[in-house]
Amino acid sequence: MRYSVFSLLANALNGQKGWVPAWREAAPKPAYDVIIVGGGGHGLATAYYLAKVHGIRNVAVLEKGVIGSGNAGRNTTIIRSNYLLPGNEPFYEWSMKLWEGLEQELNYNAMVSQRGILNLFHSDAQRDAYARRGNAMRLAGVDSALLDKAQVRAMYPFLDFDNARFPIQGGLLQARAGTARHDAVVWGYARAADRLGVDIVQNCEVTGFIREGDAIVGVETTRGPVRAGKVGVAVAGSSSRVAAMAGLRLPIESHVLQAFVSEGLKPLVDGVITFGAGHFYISQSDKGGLVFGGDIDGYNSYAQRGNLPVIEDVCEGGMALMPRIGRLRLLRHWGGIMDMSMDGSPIIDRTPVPGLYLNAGWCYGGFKATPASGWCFAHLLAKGAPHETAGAFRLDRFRTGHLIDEKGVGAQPNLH
Amino acid sequence: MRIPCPYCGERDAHEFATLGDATLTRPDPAAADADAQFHDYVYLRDNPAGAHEEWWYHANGCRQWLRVARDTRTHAISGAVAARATEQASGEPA
Amino acid sequence: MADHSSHDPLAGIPFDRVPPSGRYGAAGEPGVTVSTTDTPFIALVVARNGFAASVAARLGRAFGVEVADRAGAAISAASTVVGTGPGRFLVLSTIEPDLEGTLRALLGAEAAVSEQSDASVAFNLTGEKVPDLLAKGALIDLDPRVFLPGHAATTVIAHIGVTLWRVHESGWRLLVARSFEASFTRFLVASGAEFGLALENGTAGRG
Amino acid sequence: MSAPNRNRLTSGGLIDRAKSLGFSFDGTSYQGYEGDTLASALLANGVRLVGRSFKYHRPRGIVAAGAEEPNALVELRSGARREPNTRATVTELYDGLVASSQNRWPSLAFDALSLNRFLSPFLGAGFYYKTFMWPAAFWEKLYEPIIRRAAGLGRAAEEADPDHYEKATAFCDLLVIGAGPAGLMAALTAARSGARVILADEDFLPGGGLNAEAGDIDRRPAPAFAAHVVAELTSLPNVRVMRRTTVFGVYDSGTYGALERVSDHLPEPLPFQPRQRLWRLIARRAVLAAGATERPIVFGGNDRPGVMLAGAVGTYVQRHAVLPGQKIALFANNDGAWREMLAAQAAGAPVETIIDVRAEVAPALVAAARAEGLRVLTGAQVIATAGKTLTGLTVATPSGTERIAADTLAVSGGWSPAVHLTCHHGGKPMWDAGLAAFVPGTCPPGLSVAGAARGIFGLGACLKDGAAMGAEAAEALGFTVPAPDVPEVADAAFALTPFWHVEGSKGPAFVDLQNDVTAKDVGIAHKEGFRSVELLKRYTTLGMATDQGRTSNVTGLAIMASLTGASIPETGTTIFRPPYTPVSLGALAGHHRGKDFRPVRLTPTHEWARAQGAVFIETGAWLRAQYFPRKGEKDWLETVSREVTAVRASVGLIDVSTFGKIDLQGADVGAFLDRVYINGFAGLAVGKARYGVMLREDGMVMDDGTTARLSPEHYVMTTTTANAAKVFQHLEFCLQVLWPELDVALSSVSEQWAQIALAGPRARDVLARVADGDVSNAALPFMGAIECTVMGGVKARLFRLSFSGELGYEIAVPARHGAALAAALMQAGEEFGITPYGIEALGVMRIEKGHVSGNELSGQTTAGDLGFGRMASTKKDYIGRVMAARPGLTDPERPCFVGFRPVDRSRRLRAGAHFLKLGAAPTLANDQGYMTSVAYSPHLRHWIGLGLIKRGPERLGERVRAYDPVRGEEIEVEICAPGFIDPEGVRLRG
Repeated sequence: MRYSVFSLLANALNGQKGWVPAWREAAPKPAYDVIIVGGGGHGLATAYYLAKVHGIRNVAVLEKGVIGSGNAGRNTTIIRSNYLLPGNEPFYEWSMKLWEGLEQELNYNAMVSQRGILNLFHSDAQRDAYARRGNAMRLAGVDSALLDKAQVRAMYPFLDFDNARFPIQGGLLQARAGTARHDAVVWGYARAADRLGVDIVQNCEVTGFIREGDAIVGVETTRGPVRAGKVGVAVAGSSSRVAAMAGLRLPIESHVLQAFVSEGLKPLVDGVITFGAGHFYISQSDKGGLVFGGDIDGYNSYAQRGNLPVIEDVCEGGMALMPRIGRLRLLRHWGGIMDMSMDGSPIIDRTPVPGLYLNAGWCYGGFKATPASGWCFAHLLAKGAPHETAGAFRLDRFRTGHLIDEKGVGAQPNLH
Repeated sequence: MRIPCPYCGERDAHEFATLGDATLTRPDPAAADADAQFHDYVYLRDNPAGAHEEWWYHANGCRQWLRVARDTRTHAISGAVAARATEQASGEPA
Repeated sequence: MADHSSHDPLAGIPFDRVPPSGRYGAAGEPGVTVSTTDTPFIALVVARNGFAASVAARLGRAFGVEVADRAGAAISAASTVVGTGPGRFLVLSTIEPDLEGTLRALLGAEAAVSEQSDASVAFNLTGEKVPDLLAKGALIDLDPRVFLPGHAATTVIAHIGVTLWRVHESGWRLLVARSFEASFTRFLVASGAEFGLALENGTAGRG
Repeated sequence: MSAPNRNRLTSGGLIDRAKSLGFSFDGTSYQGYEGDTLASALLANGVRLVGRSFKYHRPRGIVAAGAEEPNALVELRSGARREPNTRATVTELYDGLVASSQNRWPSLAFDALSLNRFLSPFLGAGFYYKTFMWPAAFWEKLYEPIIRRAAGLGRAAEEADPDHYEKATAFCDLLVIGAGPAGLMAALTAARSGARVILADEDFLPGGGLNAEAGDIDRRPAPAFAAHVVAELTSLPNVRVMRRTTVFGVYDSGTYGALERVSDHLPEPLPFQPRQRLWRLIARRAVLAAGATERPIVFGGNDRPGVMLAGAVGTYVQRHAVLPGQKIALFANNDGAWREMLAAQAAGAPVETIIDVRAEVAPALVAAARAEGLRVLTGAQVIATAGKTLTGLTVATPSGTERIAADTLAVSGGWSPAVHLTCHHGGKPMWDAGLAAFVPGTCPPGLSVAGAARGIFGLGACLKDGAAMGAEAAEALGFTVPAPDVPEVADAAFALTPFWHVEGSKGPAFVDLQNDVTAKDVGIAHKEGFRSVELLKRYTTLGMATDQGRTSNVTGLAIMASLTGASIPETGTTIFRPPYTPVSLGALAGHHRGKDFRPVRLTPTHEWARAQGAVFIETGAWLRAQYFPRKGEKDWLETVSREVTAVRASVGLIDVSTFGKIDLQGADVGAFLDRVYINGFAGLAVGKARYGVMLREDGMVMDDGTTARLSPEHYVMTTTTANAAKVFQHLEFCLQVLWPELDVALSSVSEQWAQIALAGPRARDVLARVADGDVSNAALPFMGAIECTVMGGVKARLFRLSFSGELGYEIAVPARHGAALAAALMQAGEEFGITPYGIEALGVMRIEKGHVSGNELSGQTTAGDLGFGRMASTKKDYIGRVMAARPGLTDPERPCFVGFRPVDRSRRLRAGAHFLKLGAAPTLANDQGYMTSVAYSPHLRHWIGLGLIKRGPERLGERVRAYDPVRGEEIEVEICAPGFIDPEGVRLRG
């Protein structure tokens, strides 16, 4: 069924009887050309682009629970391509371009909303660093603007400009950045992939790999063995656990990142704002909730929940930046498991094990990467070579020293 | 989360800085394959879901580096000993 | 900018100045009295590997108190020895101007000694409401039935590192790094205002 | 306006009729009493329409009497204190309270957006995912703004919150959450054992359900019994009773988050009181006694104002002496609701009809109802409602359909235990088919559950269970618990037949009232495959509103289960995320806002600098003097240039106390320094200092600084201001973890020493007048370090170092003498025109000299990048050596450190500009590096820069473009050596 005003109208008139499942409840077949482990946004996007771009349609996405129940459904929905380093920026810009056409491509409204992201700076050194970044973005053909204090004030007059401990000096704006409805991205890719013949198999946990000699030729699952020419793993948060089944140790630690939403409010914050003197960023969803977050808790965790010190730290940042929010209320908070890589940047690469491909290490930035991650992982799986925008995301870069360390904090994942 | 510091007693984790996996040993820099060993030491992690030994530095306390045994699924902490415990007169086992 | 409540005890006091001596908050008998007028001589002793117990014993003998290698405050009339970490002792004296020299002579090669008289500001807190005030900052159990005279802790209050100990039934002492004096005093004033807080600080005297 | 309190009973209730409180709602004034909530007072005044729904803007009334309220959300207070989305049902009434309805325009009675309800056939679950896609650009410009304006609920205040918040911590052996029958007995039992107990309750009146209970306990009315227990608890020194305190979250290691509403029951906080206080309650054990939440039955028209939960009707009657209506009917599937209505009727409520879906109800109960004159319809279902606010019902009975007049319909579909907190560590509630309810599953460690919160619904049983759980917890902690003293209360049998949804009823049947999710929406989700509970919730938004689906989750799940044919537990479970009820952001921030967001660190010369007219600047936690403007100077550049010129021409001083200073003592310090610095330190002579560079283990530069050897086994290291704590932690790691065998003792002496840099050709002349001893070039040569005295006996350390490139010293004195030293230097230098300078001038001079600083120590640079390659020793190992040899870190194409000057000397340089070869297109592939630092050099009279460019040192003299599109600039610059002034270092050795 194609979604349109007409399908809504037809169903309004027939008592909503005409809707059909957005995707089939597939059972695993014995074998596929490609298996994608992980039914999050990245895995589903990979399957979609394999089918759409590369014509590889004999594909299964194996998901241990229901699709989108990991980080795809637990993030703060920001999309942006305001990166500094040449290893990152073309990739995230490619992602942004895919976001910009995504809804028509998928026939699904993911509420991609380009209301801008403003990174505030509070010192000359921060300004210099943002100028460096903004210029790097321009070199990559990406929009960026360096705003002074007056321009920031004109955009967001309610920020604390008069009594701040760390006065706002300006900000780096990427106007094309914004947010998207995270669940809809998952459903949109799932529905579109399904329509191209991809099997989306839920409640199917991978418990091991099937080997022939060195090579991996399939997976063992809770729903039986499934063989495949290639196995792609896109399970950020659990990458180390899945890789361990193949005997690999990864340059990744799992950490908890908390996210927060307030009660619903009339429009207050138009775009995305990040505070430069503390750990706080915020946007407002179309439903009216303020969606905000801060730093990771800092310790290894698979618990999908965090602790009060970070919650307090985030709210202190929020109050310092926007003192009018004191009487607004935190409605829910939760945690996601982040694949924190050792240089803060992702991995899309083959592994030393033949037949096994890895998409991992997204830190807390995986959501915005969803379309390009799928595109580039599909490219790697189909062509056997990295896509041009993801050529730096190699697994051996830690060995060669070609690191992509945006923050410059080195091999300490909890600082990225 | 509260860390049972052997010197200070139980303290909230926000008093500490953490550095992750405490089972790694700095390789011999003179080894023939020192570069490979250092790569593994600096970058690779078991990252287990379950029992984990990790370094916590009591920055806002006694300034000890502690080896903390914690479960990464539940955050339950089963113990903490000072890195230097064996060096101390009290002779606590490491 | 909204007008802040007229009951802000810090209204009109610049954040980069130590709030001046005086009464803050609720009227009546102050629930907490804060004084920074007493400035002891302080040195930090760090036992070298293996000498913690011996250093503790020597400090105890020299100052006439029971010193153990633990987080506690051994208090005598003129001096206090506070454990801040394994083999680490802060020694405070009101009568030893060359405390560093005295300790070097006492401990020789068993410990490193550094002069710290100027490193911190000593806040003396007295009054019934001290534990309630400190509970607004510290995440340690300061219940007077649990944290007894002679107990000590190095911790963090309001993002500021603090070494504190209970001197006697209603007296507490806190050492705070000198650069944080203004901010820490602001925390005390803001948090103690509901009890009524009397502040006597010796900032002027320390120029 | 109607008569005040026209729906108030003349007696009874826990209100003080002597204390009348005035309040207003939507501009109309009303009266209530102390003991009222805003909801009870509105009902007492006959106000039934209180809000508009989220999506369809349908008129809504009060449904509940507690935190589960989905509808009655108001904007409380006004101006800077406006609190959107405040539940009227838990808002304690105070004199002067002002509230308004929200999510309506222009008025509550007439809401333009209520047109949405005519569009509702189009606006089913997920409709927005299926449309608004064409044309793409219209989303941000047209569709989304409309959706955003229509969505949301209340409005945030437009000014800064004027109230204060604070945080506090308390410890206990046992935390009891909830002061209802189970909680009171748990607390009392444990307290009598001597355990430290905290009893926290969200209500302003402890007692929970006892406050709405009609019967007696222990020969006292139930509320009096509660008060009696609370009085005993309050009298015990080991108990803290916290009213108006909601435990909202269970965190690790027995840490519970709680919010105390200190002043929310007052027009504004009392002097020096916070509005709210965030508590971290740290408990060895906890007993959750949060009771249970009633759930409705779903039927067409069930959102009409006047349709309420049966327990809420009971609470308003018993506790507040308020009649929610004049013609009350009950629609239920359980005996408990009957008893609730009978008690209400006994208290004076006009209950007329009981409609029960069950064909068979205990004859005794039916008889009791009939004896009270009630009409009883069994095997009957409400299939429609009428009226703007409720006026009548259509009921299907076995004998046909009939209309019944009613202005209030009490509804009860059963009870859901308040398992919220039990889920906070990921535990999933379990389905209890007998109770038709989810009961606690695996609880967070240390938390046990008592009473209705674990599905024990009788009052007598709750009292017993509370006592038992309190005793169990105290005993487990080692306390000796006296035999609990539990009053006997006879409980009626629990009788309920699960029933969720009246199928075929007329009009929209709402499952989630707040998010406007109907049974039909659940059906759409089913048809489209969103059948697991997680997908159902996300697709329909069921349970995602501010009530977290307390009254809707189970029903939604049950309806989905009936559609799929699966059982409820097969379909899923209801989980809750913290917080239990929403928590204000101000409380979570506490004291730390505005200027107190983070503590400020002041240098020892701060007041002195202020007196000199300094302008201060935040540098990390520190506030430092940025520059010292003088009258007549037109801008900061003129001031800074004057300061630089003065230093280079004569002498100036600056406070550099902010550097980290680490004292190292021991036999192995030299060996240790050799392992942490890239260059050698073992051979450093006593009385000398050396510049060192430290790497991280991954081979990148971590920090730089100087280390001086004061005596054979005593060194002092300086670090950069920014990295002081990081370096100390790193050194401790090296000593405690990597090389515990080394004899090195570390102490931070950063705060002990004030340090003032004195620089310029006349520096020695000034120093000589302040120092007590010889500071000649022979006594204190370049890189010399001595201990001495200054100002007639003040202990001091003198280091002959230079960041500015001039003859320079750093003078350290005990911090309390810092300001005196500054003053003494000023006096001593008066004849040389000594000039205090700030960090801007310091920065200019270090750029002129070509030293690296924070902008170059970015964590992304190697020693080689920064020109330190040749410093690195090849004769020893040190942290970072091995990894620094990787190809990616030794690539000759890496950008390296050099200087830059504008070809047109009048042009200004900008840090952050990227370098492009002349004529090269501005692309990423052509990026050559970037400008790290710039300054206007008064010495050279033009702008100069430092930066990193590919193969920089090989390209001196080459011209490139500095490309800075974010500031609309692009200029030609020439690559040069990084030292712009005195590259041979003649001045600093002079």
